[in-house]
Amino acid sequence: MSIVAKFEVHYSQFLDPHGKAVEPLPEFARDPGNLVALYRWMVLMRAYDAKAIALQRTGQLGTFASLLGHEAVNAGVGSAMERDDVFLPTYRENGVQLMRGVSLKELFLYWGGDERGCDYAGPRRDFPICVTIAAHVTHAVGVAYAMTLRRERRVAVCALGDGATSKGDFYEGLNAAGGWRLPLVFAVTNNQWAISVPRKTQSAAQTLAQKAIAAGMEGIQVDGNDVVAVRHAMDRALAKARAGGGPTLIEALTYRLSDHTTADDASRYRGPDEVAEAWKLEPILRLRSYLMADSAWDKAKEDALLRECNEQVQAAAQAYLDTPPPTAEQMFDHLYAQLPAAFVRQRAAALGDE
Amino acid sequence: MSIVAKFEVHYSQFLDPHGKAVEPLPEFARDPGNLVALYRWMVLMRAYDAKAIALQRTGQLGTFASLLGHEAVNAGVGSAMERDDVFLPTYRENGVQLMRGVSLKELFLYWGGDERGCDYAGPRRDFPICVTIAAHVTHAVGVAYAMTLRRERRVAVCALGDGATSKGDFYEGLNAAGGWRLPLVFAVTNNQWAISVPRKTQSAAQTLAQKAIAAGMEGIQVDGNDVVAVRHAMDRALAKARAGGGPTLIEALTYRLSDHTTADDASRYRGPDEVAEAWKLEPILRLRSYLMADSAWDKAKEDALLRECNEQVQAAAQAYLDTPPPTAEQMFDHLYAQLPAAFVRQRAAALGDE
Amino acid sequence: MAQITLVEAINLALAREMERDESVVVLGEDVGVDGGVFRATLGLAGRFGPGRVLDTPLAEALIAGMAIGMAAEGLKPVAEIQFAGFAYSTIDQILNHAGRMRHRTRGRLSCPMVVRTPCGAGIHAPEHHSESPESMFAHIPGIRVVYPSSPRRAYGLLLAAIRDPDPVVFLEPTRLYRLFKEEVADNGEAAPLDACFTLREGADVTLVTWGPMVPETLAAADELAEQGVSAEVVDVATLKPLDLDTILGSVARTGRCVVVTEAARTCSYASEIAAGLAEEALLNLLAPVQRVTGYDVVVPYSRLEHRYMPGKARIIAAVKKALAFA
Amino acid sequence: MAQITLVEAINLALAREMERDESVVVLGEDVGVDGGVFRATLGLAGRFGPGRVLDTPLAEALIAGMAIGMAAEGLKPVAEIQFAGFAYSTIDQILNHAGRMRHRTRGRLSCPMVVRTPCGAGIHAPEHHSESPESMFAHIPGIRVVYPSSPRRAYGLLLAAIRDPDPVVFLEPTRLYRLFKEEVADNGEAAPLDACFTLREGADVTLVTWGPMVPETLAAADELAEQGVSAEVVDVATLKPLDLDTILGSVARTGRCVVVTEAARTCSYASEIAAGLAEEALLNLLAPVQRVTGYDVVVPYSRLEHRYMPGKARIIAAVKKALAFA
Ligand SMILES: Cc1ncc(C[n+]2csc(CCOP(=O)(O)OP(=O)(O)O)c2C)c(N)n1
Ligand SMILES: Cc1ncc(C[n+]2csc(CCOP(=O)(O)OP(=O)(O)O)c2C)c(N)n1
Ligand SMILES: [Mg+2]
Ligand SMILES: [Mg+2]
Repeated sequence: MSIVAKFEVHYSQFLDPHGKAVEPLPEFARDPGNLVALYRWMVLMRAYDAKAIALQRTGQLGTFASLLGHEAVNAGVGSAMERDDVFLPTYRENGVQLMRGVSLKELFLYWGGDERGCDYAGPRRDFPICVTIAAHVTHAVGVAYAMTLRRERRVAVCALGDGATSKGDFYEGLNAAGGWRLPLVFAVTNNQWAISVPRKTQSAAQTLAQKAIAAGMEGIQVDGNDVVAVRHAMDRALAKARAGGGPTLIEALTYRLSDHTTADDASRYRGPDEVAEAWKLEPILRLRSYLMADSAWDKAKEDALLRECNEQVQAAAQAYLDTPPPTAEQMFDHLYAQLPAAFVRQRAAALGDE
Repeated sequence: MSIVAKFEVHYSQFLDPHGKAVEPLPEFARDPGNLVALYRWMVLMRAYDAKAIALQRTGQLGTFASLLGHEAVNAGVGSAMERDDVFLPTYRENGVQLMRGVSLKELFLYWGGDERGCDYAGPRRDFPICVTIAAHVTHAVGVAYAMTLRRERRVAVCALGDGATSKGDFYEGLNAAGGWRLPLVFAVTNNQWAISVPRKTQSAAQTLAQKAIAAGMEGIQVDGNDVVAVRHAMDRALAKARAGGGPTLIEALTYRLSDHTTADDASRYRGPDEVAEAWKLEPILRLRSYLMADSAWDKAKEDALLRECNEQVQAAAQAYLDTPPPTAEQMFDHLYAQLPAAFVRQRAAALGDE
Repeated sequence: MAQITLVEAINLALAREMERDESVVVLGEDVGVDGGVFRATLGLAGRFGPGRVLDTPLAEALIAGMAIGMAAEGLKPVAEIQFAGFAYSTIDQILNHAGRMRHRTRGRLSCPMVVRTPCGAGIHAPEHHSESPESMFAHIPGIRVVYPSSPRRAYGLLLAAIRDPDPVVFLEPTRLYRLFKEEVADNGEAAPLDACFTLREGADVTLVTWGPMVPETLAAADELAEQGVSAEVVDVATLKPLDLDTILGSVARTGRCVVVTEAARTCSYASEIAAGLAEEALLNLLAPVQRVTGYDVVVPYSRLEHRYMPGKARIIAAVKKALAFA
Repeated sequence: MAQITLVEAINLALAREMERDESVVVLGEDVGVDGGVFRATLGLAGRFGPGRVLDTPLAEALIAGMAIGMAAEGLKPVAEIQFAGFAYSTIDQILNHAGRMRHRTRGRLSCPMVVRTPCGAGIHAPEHHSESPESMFAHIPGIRVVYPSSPRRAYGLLLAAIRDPDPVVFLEPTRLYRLFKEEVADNGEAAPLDACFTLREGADVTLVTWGPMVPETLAAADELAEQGVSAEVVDVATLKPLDLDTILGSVARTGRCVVVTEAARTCSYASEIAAGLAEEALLNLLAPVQRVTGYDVVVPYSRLEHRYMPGKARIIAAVKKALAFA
């Protein structure tokens, strides 16, 4: 018996749940202005989230997947990326999307059941939300491959959940990304649940970060409620990718504080104690505590920010509600670059059929 | 930064390429009779292989996948399993199948393009050869789950190749097997090639054994040209599985000395030097060297064995060639337990249509 | 006898058969403590234990492949795919293995398994929750494809599907899960597989449909009746193998046929029915067969899906066209 | 102009388009140094480098998904799936993503990609090497499905497919790869997509087919001609979208139609053609449309596959039946 390979999985946290720094902060976080900027985004995300749920509850939006508790992951990922990188999101990264220039109105349109919400005016090359779990991991491989082939210094960032790490597409993509050393970062949000299925049912792997080992790439675990840890891991992974060092998998540990979606009732499968415990770790309070202790933030600023976010969200919701409904030709007009003759009659019939 | 998980991948070899023991042999291998028995199987496999290729070359058999060089893996796996375990093979484990009671004639029938070759008179519950790479890994999970549910002490053994470890089904199955701690052994034959694609193109993982880490299970690498190492690893994995200890992945390192199949020409993508080097490591010579040095084997026994194997193979080939061709109703008669009325007319038409 | 919904009928059939036959196991995503996202497996985990009601990892090919292994090894798995939109990754396993295991081994191994999945649009759900993949499954040899349209038929057909010795893809019309209730006797009696159900007799035209479009088609028939048109309505129920004789018999009487499905038109199951008629009913047809189908487009997001699905108006228009044909 | 085989024509088109457009990349299993198991990509890796001719890991969903990512990011991937039997695991990606990306993003992103795969039985290969999945692909909205049947059409149609701004599933008839040669001008001229090719004109009956059954159907037409029956032969070539008009025009003249495919009958593409005729050609049909197809069974292993595939005799018998119809 000899040992032919050895691996370690590292975990990183900078701010503990009380907002105390437990490690010297990385460069970017030493400037409180940077952290305040992240904080503002996180608060906007929460305001957006609350509004979306309110709209859904009042029948003005379709099924919505809340990102409550995921604000640090979203802000860490969103702030680290460059504008011309490509982001491939799931439904729980609306926060990242906002930071990349997707508008609140576009997000509302999307959840309102309107494809126009995926025609992002901002990040034109970002992918739309991938609903079929993990399918987009393979898309990310293709995107990153294209970047490499053209010798660009861009990076693809693929977001996914803990449940997604059980799916074949995840692994096929991960394995290929490792093989070609692609400029690709896998941002895995381990929020402990995939609908009603707990993390430990998904896999006997102690960490999801170690899935990277199967692909011959680096995997790291971070405290996903600590925006500094997420951002720092992203910074390093992106820099490595840009330098040709290949892909990284980041497992961000957090908790889904909400139901899976507005169509779900999480109390059916998990107890209130667990959720209450998780609230103690939540990311916004943590960052605020740090900033307040640092005197970079105060009550007045908080009130002003909340007002500002609510107004912004309110205005976007109104713009969404004011958007005229899509018309029947939209079923046909972006199906092909040019609608084939065979379907022209169907289009006409659809328009005629009120 | 803290370390949250640590892993090691072990490698095991007992007989070196010259047939010298480099470690104290495990219990079963201390009885030369046991090793002679394995040797006899390995020689039979090679005789079968040669005959199958000869039949194919003369138009008497369809495309055939040779197991040349894989005799130790086959014998190690086949000898370790219990009769009522379930084996799920690919096309390169005809040797294991023989040891489990599949007849030479059945194998010839299979390669001759006749489903009757999958109706094994011996191991009734073993799976037929799985041609779609890695699909059977998920079948193995179902088989092992059924065993567990019924509290049996049986084990499922799933064989696959290095190429198969890139496929989503492999990972989905592995991950699930780990999660349920199923009585399941994954016997991965890393023969360095998947048709023309070399092992290193499949994955950046240094070993295939480490793929197990992603599933939270044990993975181990063995010298796949050393039947003692394969058998020993199988013994341990099977015992662990039977004791409720869960699955194991065994990566057996060997080399595909043949073309991928008779339809392939390996010289298109690999040089003769590499193949010549691999021949120096091949398993039959190695075991013979050991047995001869141990005086458990000699030239006379060898000659007798070769004669015996050739006769056996020849007789089976003849029985295969003498088998009347399948008839058209066989397309219909095992499609459903009972042919639905809707297809009865088709069956009649097929029989009428000569 | 209780008045229950279609999804309750599914639940009832599952419980009944798990009780009767301990080799029946249920597996899928969220089928355990959550009882399935539509509650089709509600209470089963509590009653039969997590060993027989398995929450699987999030992996559809695994679910299908695992069911194949279980079935070949003697269990009777009933696998749930959460939505048909996620069932495409099971096609490889169902086509290449479930439908072939018996044939390939000449009867030595078989796959008595059911893959259940909710299908169809119209529930204002997100993308991929509106699929109608029935024709893709119906093309696969060696399997059955069943698509019930009422609580009673769902109960009886699911029992039949579980008891069937071969693989069955069991499609469930999401839109009808809770649309109406019906009295269902929980008597363990299976409904016949491989048979169409004539839901309404009529003399002027035959309306052929299945699954989620059945109520809409019946409503069209009602409205037509008010207008003096007598429409026969046939619920195909088992799409593979098809009981074409019932349809031919009806068309022989009515001389006109409209086939209704919400699936995209090209290579839909409506094409199969129309082809069968083109081959077997030419002399009986007084008017061309018409397919009233979804368009050959992606099912739009929820805000537009009502414009995608064929409704009563389109069915009635097709019937009128058939009647007007000289 | 050289006489070349169909697979050589594929190779020629790939090389031509890679030369012309550097965004074209080829990916798949063994497509690199080996040149593909059928040699369709022979010499490309040497000529254009491994960056543009990628040997992928053994993972079909990856191949399709990666192509989607590449295409959305501006490349023009041409992916090879080694055999159609392994293409089922790409359906999820093709249906849920390739065919939807443009629609979903309202034209912001698109998928100009080709998925090539050899199809059909009759080469005495192992199991899963004999598939005819065309109707499953043809059901998918937002894509094209092309199935050439001669070297010249293969060359022109593949060029068209690569240049097309939307996803194309490009099926190649394995049995015809080297069956015959044809003069092919390597002039970079694409053949028209979305159009049927009338290969032979005739007055008595229309034979509609595509891909691997084309030569057999032409042979049947030859034999029929000797017997005084004049058969028109239409090669559908692009199955989605279908140029039904050409077929309708032909049937309007002949009054009889036989559709030929080796795919399993139920929900085959032959059903789509027959349905189109049932809908649009009733008054022109002098006899029922007939589908000459593979049986609804698993394609048997090689020793029996000749009993599975519809041959000249079955085509001729169907024509005779159509002619005898009163
Ligand atoms: C392939 C596929 N299977 C099933 C589903 C249904 N589904 C939607 S979300 C979800 C759970 C996802 O869990 P995870 O990846 O942890 O993400 P989270 O929702 O926690 O963010 C499931 C099963 C789906 N969307 N796609
Ligand atoms: C899903 C699937 N894709 C592709 C193929 C074609 N194919 C047959 S064998 C093979 C290579 C398999 O390599 P490996 O797993 O290393 O097994 P080996 O042949 O070396 O024993 C390929 C690509 C297949 N059979 N199944
Ligand atoms: Mg989760
Ligand atoms: Mg190999």
